[in-house]
Amino acid sequence: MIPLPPLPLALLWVVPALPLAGFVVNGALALAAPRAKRAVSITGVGALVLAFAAAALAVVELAQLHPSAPLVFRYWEWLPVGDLQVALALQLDQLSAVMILVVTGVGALIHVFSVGYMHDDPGYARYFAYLNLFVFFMLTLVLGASFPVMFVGWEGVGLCSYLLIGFWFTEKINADAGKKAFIVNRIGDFGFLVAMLLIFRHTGSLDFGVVFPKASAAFAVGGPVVTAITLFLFLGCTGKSAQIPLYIWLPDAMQGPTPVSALIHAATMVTAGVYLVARCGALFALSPVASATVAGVGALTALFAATIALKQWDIKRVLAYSTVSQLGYMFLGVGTGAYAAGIFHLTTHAFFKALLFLGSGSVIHAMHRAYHATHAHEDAQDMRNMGGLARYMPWTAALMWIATLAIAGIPPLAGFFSKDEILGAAFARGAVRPAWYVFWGMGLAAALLTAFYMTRLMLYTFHGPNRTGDREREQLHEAPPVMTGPLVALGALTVLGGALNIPPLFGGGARLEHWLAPVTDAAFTPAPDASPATEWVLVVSAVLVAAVGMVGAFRLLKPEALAPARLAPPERGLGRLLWKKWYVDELYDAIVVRPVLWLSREVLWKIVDMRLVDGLLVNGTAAASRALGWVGSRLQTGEVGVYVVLFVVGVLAVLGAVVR
Amino acid sequence: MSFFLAASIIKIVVVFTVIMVGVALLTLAERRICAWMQDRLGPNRVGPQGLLQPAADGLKNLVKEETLPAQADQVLFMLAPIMSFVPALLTFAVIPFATPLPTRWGDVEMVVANLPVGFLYILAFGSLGVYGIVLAGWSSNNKYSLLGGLRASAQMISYEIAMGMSTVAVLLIAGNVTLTDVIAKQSPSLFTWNVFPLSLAYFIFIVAAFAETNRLPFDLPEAEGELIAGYHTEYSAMKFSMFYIAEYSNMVTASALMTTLFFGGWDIPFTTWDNTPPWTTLKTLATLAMFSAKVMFFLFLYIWVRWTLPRFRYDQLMALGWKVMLPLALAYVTVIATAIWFLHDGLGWTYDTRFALALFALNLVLAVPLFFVLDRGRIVAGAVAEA
Amino acid sequence: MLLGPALTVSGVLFALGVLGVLLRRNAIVIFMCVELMLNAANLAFVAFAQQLGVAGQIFVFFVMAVAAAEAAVGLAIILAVYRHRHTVDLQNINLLKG
Amino acid sequence: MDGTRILFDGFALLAMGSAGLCITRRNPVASALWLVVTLFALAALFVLLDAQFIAVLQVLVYAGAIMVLFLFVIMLLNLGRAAPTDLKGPLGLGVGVLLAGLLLVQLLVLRQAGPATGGAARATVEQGIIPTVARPLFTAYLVPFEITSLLLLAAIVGAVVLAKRKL
Repeated sequence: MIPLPPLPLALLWVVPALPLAGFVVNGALALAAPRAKRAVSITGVGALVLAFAAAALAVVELAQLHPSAPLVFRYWEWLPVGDLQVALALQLDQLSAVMILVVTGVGALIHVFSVGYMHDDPGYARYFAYLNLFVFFMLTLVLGASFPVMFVGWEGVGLCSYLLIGFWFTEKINADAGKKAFIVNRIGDFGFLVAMLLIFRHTGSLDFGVVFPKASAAFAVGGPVVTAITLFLFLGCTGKSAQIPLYIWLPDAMQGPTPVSALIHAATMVTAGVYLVARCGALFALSPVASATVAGVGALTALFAATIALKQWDIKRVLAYSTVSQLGYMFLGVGTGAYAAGIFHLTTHAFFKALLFLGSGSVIHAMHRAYHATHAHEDAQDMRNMGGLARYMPWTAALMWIATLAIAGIPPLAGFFSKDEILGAAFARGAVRPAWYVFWGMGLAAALLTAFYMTRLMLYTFHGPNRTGDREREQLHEAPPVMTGPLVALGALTVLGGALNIPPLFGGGARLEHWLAPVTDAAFTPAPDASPATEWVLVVSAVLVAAVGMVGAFRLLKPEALAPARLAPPERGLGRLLWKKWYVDELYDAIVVRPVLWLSREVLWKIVDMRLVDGLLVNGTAAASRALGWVGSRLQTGEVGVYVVLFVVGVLAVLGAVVR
Repeated sequence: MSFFLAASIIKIVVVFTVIMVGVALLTLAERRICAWMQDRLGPNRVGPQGLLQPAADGLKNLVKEETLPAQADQVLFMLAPIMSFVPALLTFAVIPFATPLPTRWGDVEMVVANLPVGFLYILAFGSLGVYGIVLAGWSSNNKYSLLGGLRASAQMISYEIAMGMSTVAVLLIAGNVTLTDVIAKQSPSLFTWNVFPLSLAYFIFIVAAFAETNRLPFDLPEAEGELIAGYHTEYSAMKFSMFYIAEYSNMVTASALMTTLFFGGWDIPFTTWDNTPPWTTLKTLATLAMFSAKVMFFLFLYIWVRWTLPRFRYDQLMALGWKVMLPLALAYVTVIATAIWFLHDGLGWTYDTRFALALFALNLVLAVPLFFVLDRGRIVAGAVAEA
Repeated sequence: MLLGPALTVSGVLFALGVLGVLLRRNAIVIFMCVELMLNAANLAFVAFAQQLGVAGQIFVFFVMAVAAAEAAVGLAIILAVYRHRHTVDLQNINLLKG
Repeated sequence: MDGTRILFDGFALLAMGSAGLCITRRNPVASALWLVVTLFALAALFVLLDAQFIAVLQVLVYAGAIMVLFLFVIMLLNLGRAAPTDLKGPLGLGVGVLLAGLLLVQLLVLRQAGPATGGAARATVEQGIIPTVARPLFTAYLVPFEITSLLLLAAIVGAVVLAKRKL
């Protein structure tokens, strides 16, 4: 393996340990002194800032080494079971370096934002404890040097996601959303587990450092085993990263606090699937079918979610479907084999989607305070109740416009470069496999819709007349600096993030691609380079599409004519179909939930549980015991003579066995 | 081999005869001493000074009619007197009573059977005497007899442990269980007689010996005042006199044991002439006389005590046995073993007069608090109170 | 030497002890039969000790200690039972009937 | 047939015969006495098997203490008279004889599995009778020996608690 790495990097465990310490301290505070908000804030934010600093130091160190193989640090044996030797080991390579920077950096900003957003919440300490725990698990996920360690993080973030979605668990709808997320995720986790077992079965190890170098020797290209492994892995990804068919939990997850949505359901946890595919690129490269599936599902999800986003009124739901859609892009990228592009988009998306969520959080915060002040029971998240907010919250509006332009793909913002790269890679792949032309087309269409619905969101929220209500209007004002500060930082990242990976076409060095090269080279399926002319055509068409979407939105939508939520007429036709999210939840309800419920109630409960378990097994055991006891009690005559006879017979039997 | 056999047979016959005659004379002695103590004459009509009285008694018992209770267990009723008589004789077999006698065919040891486990043999057979009494009590089918038998068995078990424990101290000094070795260890001087280094053991032993032989003040099994002679109520004639013979045989054996274990056996005090070879007939006769004298002293002690002390109550007897004698014996073994270990291994002394005197001093120290505990203020404090 | 005959005697005595336990109804007599079995075992131990070293005699020592303890406790139990039921006939003592 | 063997056979017959009488006498006292005879015969056998110390212990502990205790209890409960029901009926007799017979057969078969005779370990002669047993007892078997003392203590306490009417 790798020779012992230099000392500073061996302290890599500090990076996940800091948020864990934060969790312990905040958890103790949550139990002992829930009102100590200052201590909680210092601990929670401090842990993340320090973790970011540590991560940055580690990455700088790594940059100087720039090793061609991951640096693995084994801390102690975890599961030494026969052939299965699992160590609690962390690994640092270029991919996880990017991930820990994103997680700790964006995470730190969101923590700061939370200080303002959650300030009046009674569960303040608990919130920060969960948030710190989440970051710890997320770092475990990206730093784990083997599938089991990664799985611990994978399950841990799922747990934290559940805890935070249902953070205000006194409302049933929140608790239900948390359960939905958890249950849907379990389906994906099952896929991950099966994949893990298959990997162990066929390679005899679960360490990344053993499995991936072995993969090409152990599996035939396109063979059924590797295809099954990768498809099961991807099933895990669809659960965690909200892809078709398991995306349905993410919109409901918006019931959690908005910073949570920003951190978990936009920037970090949902990208775990992308990270997993990138990490297992060596496996996906061996299975064209799986790669095509990943890309196809990604493209379909991108388009499908975008259509739903068109008609949502809840500001966070629009962003949620937008997230699903953007995640689809990332999967399109990694499925195409353009891992660098996928990770690039993951990074930039983390910036601008976090910005969008936090911005919307800022809006909701303001709306909520306004309604709270007047004791009105209006929906603070419904765009129909907003409008014209730019006047009251100029900073938020300006920063969200930057993010909107970025997500729409307007140059030179971050989103332009990353989205364009994915589309370019997909088109280039189309030369080899024509299916990718279709994927590219779907991606382009999704880009059009993205530009449209994001512009719609901005128009209805910040422009036109204000629909909040007359008394409430006086309460609307900009968020405090502790909330706008992170927004500004994320805005800067959104503007400058593209510089990470400017392609050669624009005279850039494609730095991220080169940085990731040691990781992705092994997995990369070289796409034929398109000619610069073709690339220019692609870039221009993408920008045009975005522009068309935005201009179309400006043209078609009339914020002035919109009615507030409680006066709004019901939707009809296609609009109703989109508003109802293609009736997917109802479909799942009909084909999965209801049959399962019916099966549980009619078969499992009334027959298996009542009759078989309770009747036959439980009561049957009791009855059998009693019958046996009755027989035994007949032998208990109370007469020593009988006992002696039985005893002697027993002795004779034993002696007989010896004598033979 | 044949010499050994012949010598053994002669010894058996002689010892048996001596004991039987001695027992007969002992009955006379008992009566005469008793009479003397009570300031009366006692039997003095048959023969000179009544010496033939035992013969007359024997004759009377022989011709007297045997009675047999109708409901008695015939066999056991017959067997009981024998079983109480035999162990006493058996026990005497291992007691050396003089220095070896030189003869033309070699030295003859003046002991019927010099067993290597001699002392344990005494303990083992000493405990069997109770069978005779118990069976006599039971087979008579008589309430009083049964009670006598019960008392005998309980008393025997109770005091046997204290007796055994007290003699452990003797074995600690002798380092062997062979009785000739026990005597050899005591020979050097008067103070190496075990009664000095092991005074308290002797005290326990003599109390237990009185209890084991069912002599006053421990004659509860026959206690004529309450059990109308107890286990031998139903016996008459020769069977009755068998019990008598057994009782006196037991006394003889116990006296011989005390002599052997605590008073130097046949050792003649103030001289070592008798302890060293070459053996001569003179030495044998002298030591035999010494032994007899010691035994007779203890026999006299038995009789003396009998006519001096009142009988214990039964619960007092058991309480004394279990609550005083047994703990005392156990504690004493511990103390004396520690002392011997300290003197022998700690200071490196060999067993001699100095050693014995050191232990004697220890015994004196122990005896003072013991006396106060046992006395419970009756003699000492009572005297003080009167004064 | 004497090992074979000794073992035979031991076996016979043991079987007699078992027979006694099976035949008798008096608790005390049954107890005595158990002692008989213990003694049969002791005989085997001593016989083996003659051939194979003194450990067998040590075991006899322990068996005797156990027998003494057993006799003390067992007879005490019989005494206690007799006080309640006024019999030591095991056929009449069946309080443990299931 | 040397002298030892003759003596051995004699005492063995005595032991077995009196054991048989012990288990068949109806009278408990008779049973006990026959058992005492058996124990004596066994002690004699022990002597013939070079275990003099054990033989003395046998007499001391069994005959002198345990059996006296038995007799004491028999008399205390006044059970000396033979009970008419002391022996079991024909069925019990049949079962008992059958089982004990089977056991005897098995034990006699098992006898063949014993180690070969010969190579007598006669340490007794060199060390004397008591040290032969005492040395291992206080060295190799010291812990069991001490545990035995605990057992006896527990038995004493148990017997007192059980037998006392009022503590």
